[in-house]
Formats: sequence, C-alpha cells, structure tokens
Amino acid sequence: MTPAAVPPDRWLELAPLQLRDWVTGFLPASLQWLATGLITIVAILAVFGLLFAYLTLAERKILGRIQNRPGPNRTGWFGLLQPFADGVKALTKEDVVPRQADPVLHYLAPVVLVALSLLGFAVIPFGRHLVAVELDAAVLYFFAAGAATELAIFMAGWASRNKYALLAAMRALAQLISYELPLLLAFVPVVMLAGTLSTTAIVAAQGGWTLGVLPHWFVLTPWGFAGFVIFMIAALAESNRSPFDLPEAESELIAGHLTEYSGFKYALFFMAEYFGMCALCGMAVTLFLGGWQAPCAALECIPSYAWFGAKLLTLLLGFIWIRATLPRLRMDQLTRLAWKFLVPLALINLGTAAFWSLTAGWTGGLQLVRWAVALALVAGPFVLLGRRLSRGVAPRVYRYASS
Amino acid sequence: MLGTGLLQGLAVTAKNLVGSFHDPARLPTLEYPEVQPQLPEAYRNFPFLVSESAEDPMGTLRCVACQICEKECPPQCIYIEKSKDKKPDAAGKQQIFPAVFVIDTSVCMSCQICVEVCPFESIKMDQVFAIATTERFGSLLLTREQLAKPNSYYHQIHPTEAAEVDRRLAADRQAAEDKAKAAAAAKSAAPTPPAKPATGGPAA
Amino acid sequence: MSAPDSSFLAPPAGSQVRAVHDEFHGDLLEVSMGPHHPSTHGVFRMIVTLDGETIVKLKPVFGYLHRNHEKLGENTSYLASMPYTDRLDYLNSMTNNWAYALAVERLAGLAVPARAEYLRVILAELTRLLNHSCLAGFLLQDCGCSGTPLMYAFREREKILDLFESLSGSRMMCNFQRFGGCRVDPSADWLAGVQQLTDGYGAFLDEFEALLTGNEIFMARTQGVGRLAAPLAISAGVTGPVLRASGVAHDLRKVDGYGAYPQFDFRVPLGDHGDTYDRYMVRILEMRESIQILRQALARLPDGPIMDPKAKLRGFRPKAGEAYGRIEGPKGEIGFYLISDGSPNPYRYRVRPPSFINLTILEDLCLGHTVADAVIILGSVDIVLGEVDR
Amino acid sequence: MILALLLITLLILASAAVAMVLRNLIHSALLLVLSWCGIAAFYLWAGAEFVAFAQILVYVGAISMVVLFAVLLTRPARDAELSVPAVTVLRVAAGLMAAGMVASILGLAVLTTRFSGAATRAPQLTVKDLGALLAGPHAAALLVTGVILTVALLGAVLIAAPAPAPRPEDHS
Repeated sequence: MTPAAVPPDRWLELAPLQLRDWVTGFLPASLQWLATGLITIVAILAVFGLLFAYLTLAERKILGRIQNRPGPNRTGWFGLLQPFADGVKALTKEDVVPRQADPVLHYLAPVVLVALSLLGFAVIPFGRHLVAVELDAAVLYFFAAGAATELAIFMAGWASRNKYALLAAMRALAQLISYELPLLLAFVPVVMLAGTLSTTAIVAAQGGWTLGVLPHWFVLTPWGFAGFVIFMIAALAESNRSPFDLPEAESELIAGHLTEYSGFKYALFFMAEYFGMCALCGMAVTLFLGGWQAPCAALECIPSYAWFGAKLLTLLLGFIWIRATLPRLRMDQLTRLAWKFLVPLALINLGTAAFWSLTAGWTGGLQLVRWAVALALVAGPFVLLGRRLSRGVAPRVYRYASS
Repeated sequence: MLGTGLLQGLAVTAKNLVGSFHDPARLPTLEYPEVQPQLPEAYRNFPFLVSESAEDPMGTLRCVACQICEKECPPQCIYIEKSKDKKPDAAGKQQIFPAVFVIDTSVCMSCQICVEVCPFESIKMDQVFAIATTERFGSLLLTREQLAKPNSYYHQIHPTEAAEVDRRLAADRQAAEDKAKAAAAAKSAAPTPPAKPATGGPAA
Repeated sequence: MSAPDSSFLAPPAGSQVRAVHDEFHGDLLEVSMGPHHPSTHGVFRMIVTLDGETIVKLKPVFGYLHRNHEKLGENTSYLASMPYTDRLDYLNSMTNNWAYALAVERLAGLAVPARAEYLRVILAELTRLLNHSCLAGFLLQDCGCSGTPLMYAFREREKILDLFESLSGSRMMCNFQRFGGCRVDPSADWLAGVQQLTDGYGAFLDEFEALLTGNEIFMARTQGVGRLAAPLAISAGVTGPVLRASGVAHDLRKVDGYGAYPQFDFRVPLGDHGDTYDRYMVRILEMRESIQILRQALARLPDGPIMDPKAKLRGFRPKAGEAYGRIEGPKGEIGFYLISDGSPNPYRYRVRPPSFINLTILEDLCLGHTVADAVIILGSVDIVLGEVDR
Repeated sequence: MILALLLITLLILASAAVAMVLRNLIHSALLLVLSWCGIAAFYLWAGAEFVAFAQILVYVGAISMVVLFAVLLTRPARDAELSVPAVTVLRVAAGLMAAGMVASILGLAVLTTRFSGAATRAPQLTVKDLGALLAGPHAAALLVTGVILTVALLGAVLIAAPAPAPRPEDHS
C-alpha cells in the first residue's frame, strides 16, 4: 500500500501531458506555447467529437432497448460504424436554403452555435492536471460562453422564415431567460462554500475522504444535493433536452428551429446540442460530484481523468434515460417551473448553504442538529413549493355508469 | 409528493432497459432479412390459380372462366377472357378455360372475396410475403402463367384448408360419378343403348 | 391583416378573437398545421390562428384521404363492400366489419348463431384493446414522450395483430365478418392464444399506467385541457369514450344491447371533467372492462355453427327496404345505413363514422389553449383519417 | 497589444455603426450583440476578467433576449414590415437630440473627472477582492441599484400584464 498522496502509477496520470510535451519538444521554444494550445484544442475536439459520435449511437441504442427494440445494429459490429454512416449521409445531403430565408443568418446560426458550445470545455478540469485554461473566474466564463447559445437558436429560427421555426425561436428565448437564473443560482452555493470561482480550486475543495470511503463531494451535503438537482434540471432545459425540448418539439413544431435545415448544418445543430450537454454535465461533475476526485481513497490508483469520464458518462446516461421516459412540458408550465419553483428553491438553498458554512465548526451532537436543520431547509420548501406547483393536478378516481 | 410519478416512470423504463437483455418478451424485434417471419397458415396475400399438376399447369387449371370473381372483385383487379375452345378438366369433363387471366397486384387488396365466391375451388390465396419489383407496371400485372401454381403448392402453404378442399372436391366428384352411374344404370335399364363413356380427351 | 389597431387597452388574449395587430401583442400568426405534420395522425390539416402561442381560431380541413367510399359501396355488391369497411378505420377492421354485417343482416333478416355472436364480441373487445392501447401510445407521443409508451403499446398490439392474422389471414385488413356469421371458426389453439393474451393484458396495463398515468408532467399537460361539456358533446353528436369522458352514460353495448353483450357483466367508466386526462383514463378503464368481457366470453363460448345456413355468398339480393346497423366501436358509434332496392348493390350506402363526428368539436376544445395543447387534444379525440375522409 | 485594442475598437464601432444604418431590426439587434461582445473583449484586454464575463452573461445572455423579444413581439412578423420606416426630418432631429443629450452627459462626466497624473496599469483584482469591495464600501450603491432595477422590473410587469384572465387554469 502506497500513500494516497503519491499514487504508484503517477505516470498514467501524467501520460497525456508527457505525450504533449514530447510532441512540442520537437519545436523551437518560441513556438511551444502555440503548439501546446493547439494540441489542447485538438485533443478536446477529438475526444468530444468522438464522444458526440458515440453518444448519438448510445442514445439510439439505449432508447431502443428501453423501447424494447435493438436500436441501430446494421452498420458495423453492433452498429458501431453508424455515427460515421450518419456523418457521410449528412455531408452528402443537399443543403437546402429556403428562398425566403435570411441567407447570412441561416448560414451563421449553426456555425455560431457549435463554436459557442465548444467554448465551455476550456475551463473544465478533466483530470488532476488536465485543464485547458486556468481562469480566476472560470465558472463565470463557462456560463457566459453558454449564455449565447440560445441566441444562435434564435438566429436559426428567425432566419428560416418559417412559422414553426419562428415559434421555436420565441420558445428558445423564453426558455433561456427562464432557466439561466436557476442555473446560475444553483452553483452560487458552491462558489460560496469553496470561496472561489476557479474550477480547479472548486474541485480541490472537494478532495479528501472521511474514513477513506466517504468523499467530500458537495453533492453529499443537503444543500449540495438540492443544488445538484436544480442544476441538472436547469441544465436539461439549457441544452434543450427532453422534457424541455420545446424549441424542437417534434410533435408540435415539426422540428422547430431545425425545420428548414438539412444536410451538414442540421448535423451541426446536433453536434452543438451534444457538446452543450457534455459541457453542462462536465460542469455539474466539477461543481457537485467532485470533478476528477475518486470516490474513495483506495480507488485513487485509477487516473483522475477516468473518474471524470465515468461521472460524465453517468450523467449523460441519466439524460438519455430521462429523455426516454418523460413527456414534454408546455411553455407556460416550463416558465412556471423555473420562476415559481426552481428559482425560490435555489434562493432558499443559498440560505441553506450559508447556514452550512456558518455551522462548519459544530461537532458531535451538534453535527446531527446541523444535518437535521439543513435537511429540513431543503425538504420543507421542496414539499411546500411542490404542492403549490402541482395544485389542481392529481390522480383522479372514476365512477361507473349505474345500470 | 411532487416527483413520485416521475420516479415511477423512470423505474418502468429502467426495468424495460434491463429486461430487453434477458427477457425475450421485452425484445420482440425480428431482424427481418436474417430471421424470416413465421407466417400463420391463414396468412393470405394475393390470389393464385390452382392447377392439378405441376408439369402442365396451363392444361390443368381448375378455372373455367366463369368470371364470377371478376365481377365480385371489389377493386376490380381481375381480367378474364374466355377461351373459344374447350379442354377437359380434372374430371375429364369438357370445360371452357381462361384464355387470358390477369390480376393487377398493384390494385389487388388481398381481400379473399374471389376465393370465397369461386364455385370451382380454382382460385386460392397465396402467401407472398416480400413483394418488390423493379418495374411498376409489367411486373405487377400477373398473367395466367405466373398465377398458376400446382395443388401441391396449395397443400404446402395452407395444409388444413387444402385437405378440406380436396375432400370436398373428391366428394363432389364421387357424387357426380355416382349420379352418372345411376343415370347410366337408368339408361342401361332403359331400352336405348348406353352412351359411350368419355375416357380420354379428343385427340389427346 | 395589417391594419394596426391602436386601441391601448386591447381585449385580453384568450378565447376571444382580438384585433389582428396591436401594439402590445403584435401580429396574429396563421399556421397551417398539416397535412404533413408529425402529429396530425395522417393527412389532416388544422389552420390555426395564433396569438403568441394561444389559439384564437382553428379551422379543421380534411378530405385529403377521400376515396369515395360511399359511392363505391353503391356500385359494388354487398359482399364487395366488406373489405372496404376494413379500410375505414384501419385500426378497427373487426368492428367496422361487424357494424356493416349487422346492417346487412337487419336488411336481409339473417340470424347469427350464438357462437358467431360470441366470436364477434371477442374480436370486438380485442379490437378495443388494440385501438385504446394505440391511442394511449399516440397521445403520450403527442405529449412529447420519445416513443417509449407508443412502442410499449405497439408491442402489445402486435400480439393482438398476430392473433388476427392467424385467424383471418391479415393483420389489419381482416375482412372477417360475413352476413349471418363469421368466416372462419377459430381453432382451440387460437382461443388459447386469446386466453393467454387476456391474462397478460392486465399486467401490461399496470406497467403502462405506472409509466405515465401518475406522471406529474403528463397530468399537468392533460388535466383541464380541452374541456368538453356534456351538453355540447350531446348536441354535437359526439359518441364513444369522448362522450363518456364528459360524463354521459351512453354506451351502445348497454343501450342497444346488440350481439351477445347483454349476457356479459361489465361496467361503463365515466369521466367528470371531460378533459384530455379523462378521455385518456376512460379508455384505460375501458380496456380493463374489455379484459373482463373477454374472460367471460372465452369461458362461456358456445359450440355450434358460425354461419346462418340461410346466408349465401353469391347472388345475394336482400329484399327492398332499409336498415341501420350500429355498434359501439372503439372510437364511438360506428353505423352503416343501407337502402336496398332488391338489386345486388345497395341503393344507398352511408357510413356514420365516429372519428369524423367527434372531430367536429375540435375548435371548441382547442380555443384558448396553445399549439402544444391542440396536438394532444387532437390525439385524445382519437381520429383515423381513413374514416374521417372516407 | 495596441493592435488588439485597435481591432476591438474597430469591431465595437463598426458593428454599432452598421447596426444603426441597417433597415432590418433583427440584424441591428444581432449586431448590437456583437458590439457588446466587443466591449467584453475590451474588458478582457484591460485585464478585467470578471467584468468581461459578467458583461457577456448579462448583455449577451439576457439583455439581447429582451431586445429581440421586444422587436419580435411589437412588430408584425412579416419581413417587409420588419424594416425601420424611412428617415424623416423629425426622426433625424429626435435622434440628434438624444445623441446630444447622451454625449453631453458623458462629456460632463469625462470633464469633471480628475485624472491622476501617471497612467498606470489597472491593479490585478481577484474575484474575492471585487466581492469584498462590492459588499463593503460600495454596498449602498449596489443595494440602491438593485432596488431601482427591481422597481423598474415590477413596473414593466404591471404595464405589460394583460387584464386578469378569466380562465383559472391559465397561469402563463
């Protein structure tokens, strides 16, 4: 048994960095910073590009299995070549631009969307040493980068000159305005407790274990759990995933803002959706699930980026699972859920976190009191606000005709 | 409490996700071209004309071109032209036969009405499962030659029904023979000489 | 459309039609939903006028699938219309067949043997299970589920279709009923298959309900949406589960007591609100009653012939007169009205399609709701365009 | 570094100018967003990370939505009518007046500010320092701004809210 501070296979942990340095070592010193940056960008693009490709396949497979059918399995072994077949198909399809459309915005929208959705990856720490840019205000940067994505969706919807697309554009705007707030409010407690806006510092703040098995992840505290749930709900809405896929709303708006898109531009939208989803899930892992930290001390021998990947995939699987199960909300219900439920809960959660932070010194029996109060502060408002939210909506008892 | 319904639903989908790996009832998909479907005996798609023998299908068609099916066919996809001459049928009786018998399968809706109204058990339902042609018009217009299939094929696809039909036909033939015999006996009892029994075709 | 209305206090958005344009709300948007829209259940078209997303006017347009069904019926023999009835409501060919057979039997004075009557009940209730399962699946699909409930419903529907196929030879276009009875006598194997299906269907319904009936999102989407008041339902001639969801106890199986239904013990579920959720739940409860009917019918299925010996296939010419045969189809009252002048073809052949008549109230249900609601309201009315357009 | 500043300035001014000239309101609004992004870039250039990201979050993420909403909701949806009406003397006069007022306020602010002699680089502030400043010496200003914004928001809601809907189930 080696001490946890110096894991035996440190080289695996550092392998990506050493590989990078080995490659840049061939270049003159003046160009090395550029090469390092480029390699980081290429690595992120490659990893998440592949993740996107196989996430689409995994989504179709899992949706299929949940729906009692095997899913795509014709292209390659277990359908493993399906993403590439889809890519070739999207590339070779005719790119139809409606005559009435605004050609510049119609073209720009998917490009802007993909570009913006990639920005967020820069500040997520994928491993102990793997973060593209160390920023003091990294969390703020992440959400600033994500804030503009719905603008691109609006551009797509408006530029298509299609009534469904226009409706989708309006929905996208309303959805963004509504869910930006709970998303931001949900991570404020984390910033408060960690005392920093830097992602690496937030992950570092969640390090360590109680008794070597209980990690100090924020999600394992009452306020952290509540924050995590609010964050994930808002993240679902931000990435336009079911049950918040209102801009796309297949059964209502045909394909929403995508109605007039075809070929590779259409694929770009999907790419952006999955990138956004991955980025938000990655941020959730960073903020609440301890980032790249291993769940217990004994498992620290596994490299940190593997833990990050495992947590990320778990959250993505959850997204797919939810998509397979839940029906879509209506626009007014969507905004009501945000303003009347998530925002108050997030604000109360801020108070819970403040309480937690102030009572950090309590020990022994007081520790129990601390947990009880915090749990009550989380569960009480949830039950009360939930009752208010679902007022007038309940299962019914039916009568039968008398004859 | 808010959320219990959602969790219940998630539990159901999770059960189905896991079930699809071990419970065949939760993965009923047949992977078609590799796994061919088990068609039930009653399955019907497109009619065919029954001939007595596989060697000479055109000579042994049961159809006598009575045109009832042509009249009754709801989408009117059958076209029949009667022959000018006659041929002996299975029982050796001289019958008219269809000189032209065409079914437009692009119109046919496999309703089985022609089979039900046929008094001669000569048109039956086939079990065409995969229908794809390279050409829209000619390939879907089935002629007499394409439609004729031997009785053994009928036995193969609808064994129960075919056996019953054979029994019925045999009974009819028996009854006809008995009747003919009785008539012959009556004739022979009568003073006039008996007619020569028709034992073969004219100039076989 | 473009004349600006400058009145400052515009009437509130809602079920009233307001000015086409005002300063605070902008333009009304006219959207043509359909005929190729993913959730209009076929080639149905709704021209909706939207204020924001609220519907202020809805004009249903149909006829894209018109096939001249009634005129065809007048120009072919009685028997030749039978396969065409399969194609009216292509989910429910068995009940369409029965309603048409019932009308012809009344016209020609044919009696149906007891075994055939039981068989018809079994097939009609299987059809009801099939139709209601599909409807629930489609409705949830319209609510935005990614196909999961629909796939579960189709999984069970497949079992029923397999039974239909092994009995009648075709999955959907069964063409099974004949004037004076049924076409094929089922084997013991087939009946065992029905028994097995009946025994398993309750468990499927339980699972299906666990999936979404108690789902908060689904309840919020459907409760209070598309309310249909009983007086409007009655005056519009609405029938079937849509009518019963509005609280009107009108089920032809009880009212007419046709076929073998009086011999079975079953209940008729009623809704109190007449909204989309009630229409959904009434169908789920009806399926549970159908299972009860199937159990009883299978247990008591009598032996005997399945055809009236007087019935004949060729040269069928009922005497001059008229008849109306109606049954409680899964979608409502499906009726056939026939006038005979003694010839092989009916003189007049008229269908009373439940989908079509239930659809006439669509605008009343949708006004004041949003586009998203219109889709699920349409789904809950349960239409099949083959029957609407005929 | 000066080159970067020039580029950023060019971007801000050009997009703002084009936004004013364009006839299509949506295009103008989107160019305005670009101009805001330019301002954020300027903050980044100046080393004020936090302000830059806050600028993007607030202006690009939220204010732009409000602008677009306002344009879409108060204008007919058809393309032909989305353009701004032609220039009239009245419009020019009003525009000039507004511009003059803004310019005079800004000019007044610039003129009355006393600049210290030597231009130094901005001190490297961390987020923590910013927070301490906002919650400490400038807490009153922050609170007053918050109250004013809240009041403005409430007023907007009151003006925009339709008469109470008759249907109880409509909460939108």
